[in-house]
Amino acid sequence: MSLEYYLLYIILPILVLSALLVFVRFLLGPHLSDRVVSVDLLMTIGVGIVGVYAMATAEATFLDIAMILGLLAFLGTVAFSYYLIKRKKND
Amino acid sequence: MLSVLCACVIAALGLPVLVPRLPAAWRPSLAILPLGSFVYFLLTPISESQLLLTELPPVHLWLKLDGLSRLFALLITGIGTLVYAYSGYYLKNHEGQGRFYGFISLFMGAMLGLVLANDLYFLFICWELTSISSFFLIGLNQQEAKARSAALQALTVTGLGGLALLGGAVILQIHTGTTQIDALAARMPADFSVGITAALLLVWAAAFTKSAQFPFHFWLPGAMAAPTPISTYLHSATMVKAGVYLLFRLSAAFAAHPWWTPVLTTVGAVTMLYAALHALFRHDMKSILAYTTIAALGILVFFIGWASPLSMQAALLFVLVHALYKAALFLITGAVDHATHTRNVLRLHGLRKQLPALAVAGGLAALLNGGFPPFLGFIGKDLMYEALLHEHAVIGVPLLLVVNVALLYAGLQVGYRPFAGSAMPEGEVSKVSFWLWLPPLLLAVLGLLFGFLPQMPNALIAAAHVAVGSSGFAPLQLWHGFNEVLAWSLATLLAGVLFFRFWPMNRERLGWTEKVEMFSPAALFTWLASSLQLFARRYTSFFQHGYLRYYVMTVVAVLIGGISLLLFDDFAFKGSFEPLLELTFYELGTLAMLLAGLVFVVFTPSRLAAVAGLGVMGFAICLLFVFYSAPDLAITQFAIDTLTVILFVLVLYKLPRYIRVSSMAVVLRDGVVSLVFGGLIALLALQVIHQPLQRSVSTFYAAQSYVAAKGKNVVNVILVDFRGADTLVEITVLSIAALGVYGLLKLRLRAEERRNRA
Amino acid sequence: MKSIILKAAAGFLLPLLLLFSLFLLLRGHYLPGGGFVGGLVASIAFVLHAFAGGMKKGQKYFPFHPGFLMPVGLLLAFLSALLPMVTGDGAFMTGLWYPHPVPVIGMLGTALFFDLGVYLLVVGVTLTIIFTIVEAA
Amino acid sequence: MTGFLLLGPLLLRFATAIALMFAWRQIVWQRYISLVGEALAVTASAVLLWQVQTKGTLVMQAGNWAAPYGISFVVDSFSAMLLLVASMVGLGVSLFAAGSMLNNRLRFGFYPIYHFLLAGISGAFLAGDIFNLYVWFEVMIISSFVLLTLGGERSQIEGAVKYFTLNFLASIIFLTALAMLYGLTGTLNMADLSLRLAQVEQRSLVDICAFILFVAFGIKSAVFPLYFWLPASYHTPPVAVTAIFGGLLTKVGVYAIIRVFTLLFPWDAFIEQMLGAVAVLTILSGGLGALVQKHVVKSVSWLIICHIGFMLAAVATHNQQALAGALFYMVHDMVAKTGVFLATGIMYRLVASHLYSKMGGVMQKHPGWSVLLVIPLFSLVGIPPLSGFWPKLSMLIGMATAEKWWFFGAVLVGSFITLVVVMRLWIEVFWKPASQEEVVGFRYFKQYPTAKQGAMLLGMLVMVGCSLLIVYGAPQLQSWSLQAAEDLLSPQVYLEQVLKIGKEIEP
Amino acid sequence: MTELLVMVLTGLGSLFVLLAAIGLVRMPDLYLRISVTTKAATLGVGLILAAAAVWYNDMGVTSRVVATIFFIFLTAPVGAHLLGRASYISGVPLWKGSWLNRLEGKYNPSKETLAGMPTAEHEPPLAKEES
Amino acid sequence: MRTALIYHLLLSLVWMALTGAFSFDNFIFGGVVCFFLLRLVMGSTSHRYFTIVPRTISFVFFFLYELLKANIQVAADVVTPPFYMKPGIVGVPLAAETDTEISLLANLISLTPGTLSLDVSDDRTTLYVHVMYLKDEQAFIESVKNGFERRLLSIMR
Amino acid sequence: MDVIMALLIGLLYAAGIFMMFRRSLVKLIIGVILLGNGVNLLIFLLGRLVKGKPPIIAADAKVLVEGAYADPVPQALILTAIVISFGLQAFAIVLIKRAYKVVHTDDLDDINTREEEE
Ligand code: NA
Ligand code: NA
Repeated sequence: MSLEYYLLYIILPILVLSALLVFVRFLLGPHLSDRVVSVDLLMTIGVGIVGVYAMATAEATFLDIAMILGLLAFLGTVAFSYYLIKRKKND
Repeated sequence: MLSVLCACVIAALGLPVLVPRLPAAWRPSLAILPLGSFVYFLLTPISESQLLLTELPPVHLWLKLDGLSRLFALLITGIGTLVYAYSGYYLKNHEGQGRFYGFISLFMGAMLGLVLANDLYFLFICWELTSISSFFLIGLNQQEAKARSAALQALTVTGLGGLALLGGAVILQIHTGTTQIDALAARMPADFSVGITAALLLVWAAAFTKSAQFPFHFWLPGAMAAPTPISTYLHSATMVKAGVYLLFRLSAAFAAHPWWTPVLTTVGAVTMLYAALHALFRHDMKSILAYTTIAALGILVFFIGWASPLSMQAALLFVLVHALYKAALFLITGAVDHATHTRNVLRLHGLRKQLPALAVAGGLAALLNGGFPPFLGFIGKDLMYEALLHEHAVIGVPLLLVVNVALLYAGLQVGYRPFAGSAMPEGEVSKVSFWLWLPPLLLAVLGLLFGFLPQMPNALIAAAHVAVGSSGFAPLQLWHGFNEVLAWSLATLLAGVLFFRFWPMNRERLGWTEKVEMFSPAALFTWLASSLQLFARRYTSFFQHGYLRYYVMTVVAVLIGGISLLLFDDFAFKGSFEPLLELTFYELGTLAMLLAGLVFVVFTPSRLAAVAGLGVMGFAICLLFVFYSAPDLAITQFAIDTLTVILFVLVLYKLPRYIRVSSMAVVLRDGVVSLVFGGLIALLALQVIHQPLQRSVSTFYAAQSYVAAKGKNVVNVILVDFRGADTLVEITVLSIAALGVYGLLKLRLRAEERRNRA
Repeated sequence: MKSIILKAAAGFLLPLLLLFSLFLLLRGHYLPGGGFVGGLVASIAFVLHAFAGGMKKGQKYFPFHPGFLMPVGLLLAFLSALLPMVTGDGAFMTGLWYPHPVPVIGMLGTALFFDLGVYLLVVGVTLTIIFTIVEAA
Repeated sequence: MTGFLLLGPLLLRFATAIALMFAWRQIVWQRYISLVGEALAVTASAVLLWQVQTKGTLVMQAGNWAAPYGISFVVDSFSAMLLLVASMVGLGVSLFAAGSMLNNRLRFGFYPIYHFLLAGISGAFLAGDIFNLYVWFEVMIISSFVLLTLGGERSQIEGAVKYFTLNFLASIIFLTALAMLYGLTGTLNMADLSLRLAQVEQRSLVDICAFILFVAFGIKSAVFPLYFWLPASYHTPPVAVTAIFGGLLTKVGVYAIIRVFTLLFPWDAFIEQMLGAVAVLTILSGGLGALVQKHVVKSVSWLIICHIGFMLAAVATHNQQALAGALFYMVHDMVAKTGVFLATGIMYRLVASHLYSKMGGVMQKHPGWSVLLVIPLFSLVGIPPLSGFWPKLSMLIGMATAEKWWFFGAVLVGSFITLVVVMRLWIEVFWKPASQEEVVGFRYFKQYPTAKQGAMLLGMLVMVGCSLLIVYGAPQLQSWSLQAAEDLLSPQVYLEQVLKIGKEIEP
Repeated sequence: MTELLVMVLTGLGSLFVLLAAIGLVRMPDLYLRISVTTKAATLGVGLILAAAAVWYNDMGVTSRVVATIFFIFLTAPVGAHLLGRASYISGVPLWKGSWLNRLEGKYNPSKETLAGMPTAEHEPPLAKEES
Repeated sequence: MRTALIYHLLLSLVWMALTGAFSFDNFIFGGVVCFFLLRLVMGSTSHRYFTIVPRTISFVFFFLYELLKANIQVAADVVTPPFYMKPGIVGVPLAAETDTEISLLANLISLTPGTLSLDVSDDRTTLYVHVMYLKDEQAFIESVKNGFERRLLSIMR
Repeated sequence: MDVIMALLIGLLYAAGIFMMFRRSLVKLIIGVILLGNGVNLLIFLLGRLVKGKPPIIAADAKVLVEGAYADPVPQALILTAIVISFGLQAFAIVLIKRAYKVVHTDDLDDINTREEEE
């Protein structure tokens, strides 16, 4: 079994499956926070997916996407937290 | 000729400034302008056409002075001279006197241009200018609502006619290949194609509106809201004759058309009868004169319609006669109004004591109008009967009799009745200046003089007769001998006088007309205008209803309609399902996530959850970009999505939650429309993707990116080099957006600024 | 937000992200990145800092209003597009290149300055938008 | 040198806008910068027009990349004429705004954005690449959007939401068509597209592209039934903004329609019927809308729609005479509409209302203004010999020659409605006695400082001057338009010029 | 050798990620979900990235990967903390099985302040650690 | 301290340059060599740098061990149907004082499965932690204080 | 893949339009964003999809290998389009804020003054 095959047909599906599971939580909610956790986790998994894809296609450039993905996912979480508190304050 | 026109234009521009600074006593001297022109036209021989300016095809400044032009030009300048002089005194305290002289000069110039033009488009230009200047003149007393609405009504009707004339001119040019009026007849196709007929109809529309033919006549009585000198000049002697002039002018080209005689005689007959009878029921002197003017115009159209040498001669002569007596009567009316502040014939009597000169003028004008021998009117009336008898117009002759009787009656009402009878109280009548009684007197005397010496106008009329393409001019003479014509003529006089004597005007008759007013064309016009308004309002608010979502839906519906029409015209499904097999689990998973995210965004009841859903979708799209070899896109998409989420978050926390939910039916309808639209886009995409691929541009980039542009990331090289101009614009968009955000959130107008929308 | 944990992390991240953004800017011509993404990362660094230290304080990192970066960036991009028209018979946006590679940066040319302009402008735009919204709140 | 010559109007606007951004809040300076910049742009455009008339179509390839690979900037007679007129209009409005615009709005970037808008417009006229055209359109949208909302009043927001939504939708539709065009041909250069589209086998796809592009441009040029955003928004911003919108924006849409349907797509019955039907309905809808308005600015806004229909009808006629009329009409309409909108601004400053019912007495109280304002108003109507008449005549002759009687009739009807609307305006505003006392707290024209009064007057004079200049130059304009129309109808010259210039690098 | 290491690392990593995903679905309240997911996923992704670092073994690539790992390990807990805190403040309830809540009543949401715990609340009082 | 670190990094780079292999493992290897070299050259084992580096490394491994252990524990609970959780929120009194110390501690606690630092009180005396398996409040507090906090502070101070 | 992608793009268009039919200003903007995503993907798809071959010239090469790379042009176009729509969206989002401040609602029908009124 070549590494490429292993990555593309075993690891990547597992990661995508995980992403889908996370997405189930996103759909279920029930709170906005649950969705935010899901999105955050989704992005983190995305980092993994992109990393694996970079290895499988031997394109190191994709790893940079992983980096930015990680960076920005965090910012999204910060923003939503900001929102939750602001909204509470506003009530 | 051009210098005359230029002088008029210069006067039009200069007089509004000059006149208010001119001592009132000097103002009648402005008549030097029309007087000089009058002399010019009197002395200038009939000329070949002069092509003066051709820089702007198809319009040529192309002038020609022939007999017809000269007849009209002399009327325009001659009566113009009197009106200028008269108005200098009549309007001396009017605040709009400067404007008056400006516009009336413009009007005179336009009218002269109109009668001198030998180019269809130049004629049209002058035509429009007469409409516009008359609009301003009718509205000279702009403080009065009546004047304003009359001006608008007049302009509406004549403007419509003007556009018809434009249309007709264009069609004529297309079909004859020329705009030269004197060449039209020669180029007219013998069989009168549909196009020519259309042009004829349009020309008629122009002529009928301008010359106040039934049912377009109603604006003319309204136009009497203008000060009397204006009514004199525009609505009796000159402007309204422009339509008649046009018919004269084009008769050479069109008279052979099978519709010419039936249409014109019918319209003319209806108009003259309708207006003449109407005149019997009026007691305002101006109103009476307005209706008789319409009737006279009807008579002219009627005779032009017959298109025989004799009828043309009669019509041409009547133009002159009518101008003389109608202008005189109008000026008298003005003078009477000026002296007594009323124009109601029921209240006026015995003015001959206080206004003897005017009384003389009135009497003479009434006789001239009635066609009593030896006035020129008598010759005119005889010629009419003669022409009709010559055509064996069995209905025409008695009809003309009725009309003539009514006109005689009306002339006596205005020219005789106010001066007859017991004198009015001394205080109610003020003296009138020499400037007010001399012009009408001059005109009436001229009518008498011409009657005695018909050879004076003879040359004028004969030349005009030639110009309209007729032959066999019969020299004018006062006495024709005892014949059938004389009998009809005398019958007319007798009937008219008896009628005047035994059926005097009284108040009750007024009521009769008001009862039928609702069926009049004026009422029809009002009804049409208001229906149009109503329709326009309904139509406009049907489309412009204010609901944004239906605007969007309209756009989408247009797209759906157009695309499906074209797509299914020659449709063959081009998508193949083969590539489905290559699909891997991770692609499918990503797509599934994108899809589910989409559904979630659409249906979630929470705004913030929708925003989070957008984040998920953006993420899935980003993954797709990764899988399909677009790293730059993936990064950018993701960065922008994050920023968008942040913006939403910063904005949304202040907003309340969604409240309203659309009904199921609405959701269903919207869903169906959107899905159809989306489906079409998908189909289109599949169709396009199965077309052969063209790659020369991207192949070039692939080869040159490093070699010539020194970069290895081809996308970025495109962005900063190959298509760098796009990027420069794109960042401009960003900075504008930022400036906009800054302004939108920081700028607060103060209350007084808010009131001052500036 | 009052969180010392975030504040500490943001203090740590700010230089890191700025460095990273410059890195993205410089290598954009060769690998994914470029002025636009670089600028976004830089502005995100400041935004993060602003989230942590209170939005009002976040702006103090700039001696001037970040909006000032917009005309500066635009001017830079504009001039580097214009330069070839001035110096030679080049058309608008023609790349002018210093003929020898420069260490670290690689080839030095107008395209780089163009990208730098984009970078500055994006920072200016993003921060102007976000700080304005926060101030108006 | 060609570069500076060709891009001059564009670069000057850009430079001006950047300079204005640096002069943020220096509103006195901003006024001068704007005026100088726009005056230079007028000069540059005039030189460009002169050069194009002597040398023929000019082309510049951005980055010196040969035609389908780089972005082409092209100027032919058509675009050169429009560039010049747009810059004259820009100068007039800039002057007017210097006097009329609230200082507060100037402080928040009116001028830079205004010049970006002008840059977008001139860019659109210059673009020889369809995607480049798209980005210029976006510059126009965003700057007009910002100008529309500057001040953030309720009515502005209301108008802006509709304006934004429908124009954004138009952009999406434009992009959809672009995606298809690229998918079918692999190129974006308009000249290259012209050649390659002719080779596409499945013709229905080309027609669909044409249709989708038409919808996109149709929204931007406010044709039936896509015009909703225009009457909903044009009366909301300050008058200088409305003036520049009304004068230029929709005309850029028409420009795009003309360019695309003469260059890109082979003329066929479908295109002709589509354009024609839309044109007639646009004239009628615009005219009917104008008839019922009780608000001066709204009436004129509806007239924009009506007159867009004129131009479209002339385009649909597809002969030289009519097309030349359309081009000439665009020139006239840019000047006249701007002039009329500025005139409504003056009227507002004189009588403190936009509603006919509350206006009046202008002629009695301000005869001088009446004389000045009558010129743009009557030019709009097309009363000969003012500017609107000449192009209309050319269009009518072209339509009659092609026997397009529907268009012919519609243009006449539209002209009639315009006449009625403008005359009613005249009567209500100028003749009718003033119906209200002076409004307390309102800033009447006379209350402005002399310098601002002068600026407004000068702006108005520039527009009136342009109007009269068109009359004076009508023969010249007519012959240019005929030439431009000929070039448009047989685009070989355009294709040759674009596809041959630049240093060719074979892949 | 490298290949085997990569396989093991990615295999382990993806399993942790899967666990995190399952945890996210199964856990009964938000705080538990955050607890479970943040770490598992972070560890998993860290392992995958480590595998990439090993696989490429190139200074440029590996240093970026290490930076990414470092970055994720820095941001994940901060994010978790922020979200947990914000959720608590905005009133996301604890699972019914939670038996202790020392945070109760300590927040003043309008001023966004949080009181500390006086030592008296602890039983027995804790001796301060030497350091 | 800082100079030592910089010097160490520089030396490692020089090592890479000398060997001519710019790979990551060579860098790590060079780092280890240089560490001992530095220690030898600087002559004193009492310099703090030489105590902190091994402590840090051991702390990292300690943490990774904790991470793995807890992860497996939680994982087992997650995948098996019944839950054995006893969650609760605990207030941990803080010895750490500076922002960096507190943040690091909080983050490390968060990173360990089963625990989540929710917030720090404004007076910085208490770290509120959500704990998944909270059998005994006191025992948990002790474990934090004796585990992470002690080791961390020994490096930081 | 092409077929599914095309369908998905169709759905994005549909969803965007559907959201624009709603009464909420926020939904309207979300619809606009969805449409923007849809059109970007459409450009991407019509430039043809290529898996795992970014248009980046390898460190040791001077040109892209013939045919073995994704078309860079659509990518550049999309980048430009994304950035432009971001600018517009950012402004639109702020417009929501301003609208709410002025009109106190997110309901488009409440923002409306019927055009024929006044
Ligand atoms: Na671009
Ligand atoms: Na870009």
